[in-house]
Amino acid sequence: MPPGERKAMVRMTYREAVRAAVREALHRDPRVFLMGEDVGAYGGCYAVSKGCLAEFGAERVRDTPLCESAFVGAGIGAAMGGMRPIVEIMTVNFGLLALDQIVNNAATLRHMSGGQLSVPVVIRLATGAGRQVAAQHSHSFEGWFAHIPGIKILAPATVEDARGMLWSALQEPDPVLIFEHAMLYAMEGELPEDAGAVEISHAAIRRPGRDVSLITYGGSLHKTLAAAELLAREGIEAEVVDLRTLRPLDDETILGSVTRTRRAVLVDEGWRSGSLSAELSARIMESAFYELDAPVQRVCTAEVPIPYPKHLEDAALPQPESIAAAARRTLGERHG
Amino acid sequence: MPPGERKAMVRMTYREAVRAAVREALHRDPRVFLMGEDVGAYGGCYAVSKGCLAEFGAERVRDTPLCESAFVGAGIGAAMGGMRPIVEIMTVNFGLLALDQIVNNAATLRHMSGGQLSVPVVIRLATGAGRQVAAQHSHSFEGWFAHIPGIKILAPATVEDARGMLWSALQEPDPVLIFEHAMLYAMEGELPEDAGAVEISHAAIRRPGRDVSLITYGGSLHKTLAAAELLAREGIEAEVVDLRTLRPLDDETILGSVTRTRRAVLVDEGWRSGSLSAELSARIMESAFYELDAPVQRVCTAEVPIPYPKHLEDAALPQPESIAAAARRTLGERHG
Amino acid sequence: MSEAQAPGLPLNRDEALAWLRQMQLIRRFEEASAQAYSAGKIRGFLHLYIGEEACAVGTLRALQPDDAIVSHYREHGHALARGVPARAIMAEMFAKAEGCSRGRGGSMHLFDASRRFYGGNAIVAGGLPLALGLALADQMMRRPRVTTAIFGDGAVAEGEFHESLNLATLWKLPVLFVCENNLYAMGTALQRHEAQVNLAARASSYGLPAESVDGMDVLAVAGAVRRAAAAIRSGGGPAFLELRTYRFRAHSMYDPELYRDKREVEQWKLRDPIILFIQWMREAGLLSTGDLERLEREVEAEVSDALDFAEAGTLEPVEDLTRDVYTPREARDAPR
Amino acid sequence: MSEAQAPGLPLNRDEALAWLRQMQLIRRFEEASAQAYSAGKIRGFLHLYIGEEACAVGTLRALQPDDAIVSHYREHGHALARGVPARAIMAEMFAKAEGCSRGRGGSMHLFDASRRFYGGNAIVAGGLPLALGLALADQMMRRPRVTTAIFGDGAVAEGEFHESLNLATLWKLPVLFVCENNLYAMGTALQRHEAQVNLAARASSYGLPAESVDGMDVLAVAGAVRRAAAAIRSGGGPAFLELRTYRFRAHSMYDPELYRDKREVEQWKLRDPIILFIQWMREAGLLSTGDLERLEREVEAEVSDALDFAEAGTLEPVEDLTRDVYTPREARDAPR
Ligand SMILES: Cc1ncc(C[n+]2csc(CCOP(=O)(O)OP(=O)(O)O)c2C)c(N)n1
Ligand SMILES: Cc1ncc(C[n+]2csc(CCOP(=O)(O)OP(=O)(O)O)c2C)c(N)n1
Ligand SMILES: [Mg+2]
Ligand SMILES: [Mg+2]
Repeated sequence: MPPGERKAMVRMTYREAVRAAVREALHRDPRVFLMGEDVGAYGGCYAVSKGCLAEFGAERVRDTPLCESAFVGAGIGAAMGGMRPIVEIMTVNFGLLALDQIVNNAATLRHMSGGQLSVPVVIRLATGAGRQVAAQHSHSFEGWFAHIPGIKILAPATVEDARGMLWSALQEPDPVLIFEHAMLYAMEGELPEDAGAVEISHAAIRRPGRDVSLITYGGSLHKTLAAAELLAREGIEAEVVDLRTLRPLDDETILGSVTRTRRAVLVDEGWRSGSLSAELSARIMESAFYELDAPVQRVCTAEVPIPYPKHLEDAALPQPESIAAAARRTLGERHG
Repeated sequence: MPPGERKAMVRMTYREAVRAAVREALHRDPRVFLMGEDVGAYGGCYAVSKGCLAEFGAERVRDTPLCESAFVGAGIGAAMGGMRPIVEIMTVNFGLLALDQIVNNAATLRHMSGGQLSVPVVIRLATGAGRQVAAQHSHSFEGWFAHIPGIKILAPATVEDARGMLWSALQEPDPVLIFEHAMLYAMEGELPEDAGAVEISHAAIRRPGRDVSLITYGGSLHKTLAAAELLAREGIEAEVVDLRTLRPLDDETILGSVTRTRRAVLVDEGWRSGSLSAELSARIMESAFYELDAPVQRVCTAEVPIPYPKHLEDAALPQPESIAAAARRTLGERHG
Repeated sequence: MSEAQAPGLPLNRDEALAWLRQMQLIRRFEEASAQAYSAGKIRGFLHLYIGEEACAVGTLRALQPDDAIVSHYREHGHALARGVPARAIMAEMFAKAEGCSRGRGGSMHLFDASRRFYGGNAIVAGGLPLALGLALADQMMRRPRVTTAIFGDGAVAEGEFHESLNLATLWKLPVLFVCENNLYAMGTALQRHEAQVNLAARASSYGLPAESVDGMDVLAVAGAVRRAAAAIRSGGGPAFLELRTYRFRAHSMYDPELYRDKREVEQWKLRDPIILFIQWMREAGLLSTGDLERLEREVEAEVSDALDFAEAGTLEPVEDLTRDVYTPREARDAPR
Repeated sequence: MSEAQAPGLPLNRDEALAWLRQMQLIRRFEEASAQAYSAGKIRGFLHLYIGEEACAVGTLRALQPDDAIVSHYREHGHALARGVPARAIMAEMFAKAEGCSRGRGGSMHLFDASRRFYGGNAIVAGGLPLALGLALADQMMRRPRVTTAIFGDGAVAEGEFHESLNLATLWKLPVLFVCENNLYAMGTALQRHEAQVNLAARASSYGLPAESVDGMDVLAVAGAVRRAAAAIRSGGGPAFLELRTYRFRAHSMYDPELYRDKREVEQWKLRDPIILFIQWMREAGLLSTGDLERLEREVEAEVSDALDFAEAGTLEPVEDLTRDVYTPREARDAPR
């Protein structure tokens, strides 16, 4: 691009960005197809694939019956058979019904076959709370799934990542799960008109700062950025790290940030015990213990099936104020 | 018992202890029944329930078809209906097929019904590696399941706990999962003839020591005790904590030990990332950071689907030598 | 409506009026819910039942008070027909502590233990195994009760449906499976999710009695349920009923209804179950002048009372967020 | 064995000898495996196939080299009949790197991508969805191939069976479902795990062609598979075959066989598939003097060569433990 010229930018929602990514993939690679419950005639339960059935036909945009285990397994098999399936699971809550296929098949087939088999399947799942859909539709299991070796886990938090991660995931020879936080679909952002794939092995520093590292991903990124704003007003410069890829974790960026700021707050929407934040805390313990000026704090979801009422749902989840409060705790001596 | 008199002791295996517990429960409470794949005519895939069908009849010792989701769900329903089911899942690997029932029903029904419903179901699952049964039969998911609020998780590591935890679990008004490490079934121990229920809310210090806390549970307890022996020969006095209950964790005992020894090694057979040890490390970080003399170490399973060959399986799992080495690392300054 | 006119049909004027009143109550209640949703009083997912009222009233009226009901997420009608007060349901949807699930469940999770109404289950087919268990408890305790599981056509494709029908038939469990076949699973038409669109034929392949019933005819539904329940109660094992019905409204408040033709909807509205029943009552001479207006007034008053009650309800205190994840101590110590 | 004698049956002397040889190879190979197990050379689970040889040979001989096979954990026979070298299988069970899965899978996880042999899957019914996906890939790529899923009677109760049959039929996938009904799932007899013991009837309820075949008659099996595969290959959609067979040995090496009568086993041995085929060959004049001894010598030599090869094999280096959990860099960079 000649110097001085600015790329043309377009505004779009996260939903539109995912849709653009799906459409690009279907256009670029004849091996790609989309399959899942109501991705076709209904247009996707979050309207992500609206219009795709008409554009690509019923062979490449496949409505499945309600049978999470079978259609996820079929995605794994199709990947072994040379296709590049994008399998959509409406929400990760229903994904538990497909967990056998993900853990016992997708994640193990390469290793257990001695490297003979390849499972280049991409599974997209909505995740997260905030829409008052209660205890069987609101949970965040992406950090939990990150326990499983053999799969990769992405969590696009920005419109740019929503647009760019899918194509990169499809280039992976191994299974990739992409978790889209349901509260983000309506979020708007600006993108270069020709935005495309983004790299998927690094975390991103979304806001630099020197006083404390706030490490998060997905739907919590925006709450964390809001917390950083609150802190900035008090003169605390928080660095905000967006993990982007939850497995494998980008230790370098994470530890680099913590080593610089000497303090960390980990934020995620999983239940606290056994959260991804626990893993991050343990890694910081192991690799940056002597660099820490204060114990690392976690801000996670209360250990409760997410209740329906707004005030209780809000109380259960990480919020800018609770994140900021945790940051202040790490700075106790100075900002007690 | 008059002073000076010793209780009569009996020797039995862990398997026999579980069987004695199952039989006791069936005798004592008419609401109790046992259900699962091959618990009856076959005698249990680990021979735990051998003889029970003949003793209690087909109504109370129920062979199920292969349908993990349905029979675990039926156990949940029967518990709501006033029974006290003991549901056996052959191994936790197949338990993934029942995860929807466990997470979305057993764990949520009480809270989401506003406290109206009670799910006093006990689910027993074999877990763990060591028998060369490879990538679909060897995994340890108990620490992973401990992420789920609404369920309790027990991991008997001794013959006494194998004998005593079941009855206590059956007295719980909430769902309890009991994980029995498959390598322990053949282990022998001594028990008082009249051994019965044990309490299930506390961790146990299996070996006191002042230099470093080795915190573990289940199948890894014995490897950890062996590591403590190795260390003792070098003059290091390790304290060995057996968690016993993985959810809820007994923070008092855990933190008490770490605060005393100022060093900790966490040992479990889950894959390292997102392991139960990560949660323990995070809790120690949060509550005992200033008491630590060295970063807490983890010894977990390598992040690989467990391979079949003995030498690779051994290499993948925590072993006394790797545990001892981690303990030495925490004592680096003194025992570099 | 041949059967209702057969001599000896146990439906006198009072009963007929009561049934009609209930159908109207459901209709009016649902319309009011839709309005309250638009006004932002009800949030999350709301699945309307309008058009299917004959299924709920016919089914529930044919069962006994100590029978158990396990329903899915489109269950307002079932709860009302079961006698759960309109107030308690509306308050639940308004997220108020006076709701039948303490406000925690919302539209998808109505519970009333005192009426043996076990949800309100929002994982498709996830309630079926629970129904098996409730029925098993009755069978083992020799209680002559029937457990009715209500679910949609979409549930038939799920593995849990299959596992449940097999296990129930094998064990002769007192379960009545009631499938409300409204021809769509969200946006996926029956013939696009079921290889065998005759659901009674599908079910009968398990060897249990199965029948298809006109789900727009409350008398046909009640007759079929009464016969089936009687057979089950006397030890005949499970049965399956397919109720052929149609939802007049969208799947949920989010659904743009891209997948079906307005004319198809209009066609079905000609078979509005309430109108059909009024016609039948008129022909049978069971409806006097003024009855209809009176019923409408009563129903209107009941719904508006429910709305007032819900509006006036209180929010559960935030401090109670995690109460009932496990049984609170008070409840545990009470004699059980 | 009427069919084989029908004019035009495509089985000449050479073919018949080759089939017999394969059945004998499987038998001898299995006997040698049992011995190697007792000698501690093979570990973990070992599920013998003795008695069921006609199923493997009949099925695999009737398929094409580019058809795909997805088998379960009792699969030595299938692998051998597919042409996976006895050496590679025995080495696999000896945990040697020269094994067909690099020694990592053992008896339950045989893979050979070059022969489109996709396991070796040890989660009951877990391979069925994979078969759907492989077939879907062929269907979408317009490759006239058939994917055969082989599983036991026990798998029929699992939800994944149901989901897979429905989806395959709905989408007309080129899948041949082959159920080896040996009348037991571990220790649970068919009539104790299936409400509908006629498995072909069960399958045909999905609307796909289904047939029961004498699984002790290799010609009957091959004939049925050939016909079904031809129909599938020409676009007719999936088919189901129940092969009625029996395992002469215990479920696994751990099984004390408490659940069945020795006489029942003896009764079935009278229908030993190898003896039956020899009889037929004799009657058809396809077996000359000396043939049998020669075959036996050859088979003996092949098995003992396999044992030598396995014995001489090497162990995978411990450093490679986590190789292939994800695709190694070298493999990723290679052109795909
Ligand atoms: C296991 C699972 N998968 C997907 C969903 C999302 N979902 C909710 S309702 C529904 C359609 C169910 O249709 P049907 O069973 O026919 O019931 P209906 O809504 O027509 O009454 C779907 C796909 C879910 N709740 N649970
Ligand atoms: C999902 C699952 N549940 C349980 C098991 C344990 N198991 C292994 S084989 C088997 C019996 C399977 O019987 P069948 O399908 O008839 O095959 P067969 O062994 O008779 O060849 C069981 C219960 C398993 N491997 N997977
Ligand atoms: Mg429907
Ligand atoms: Mg079998």
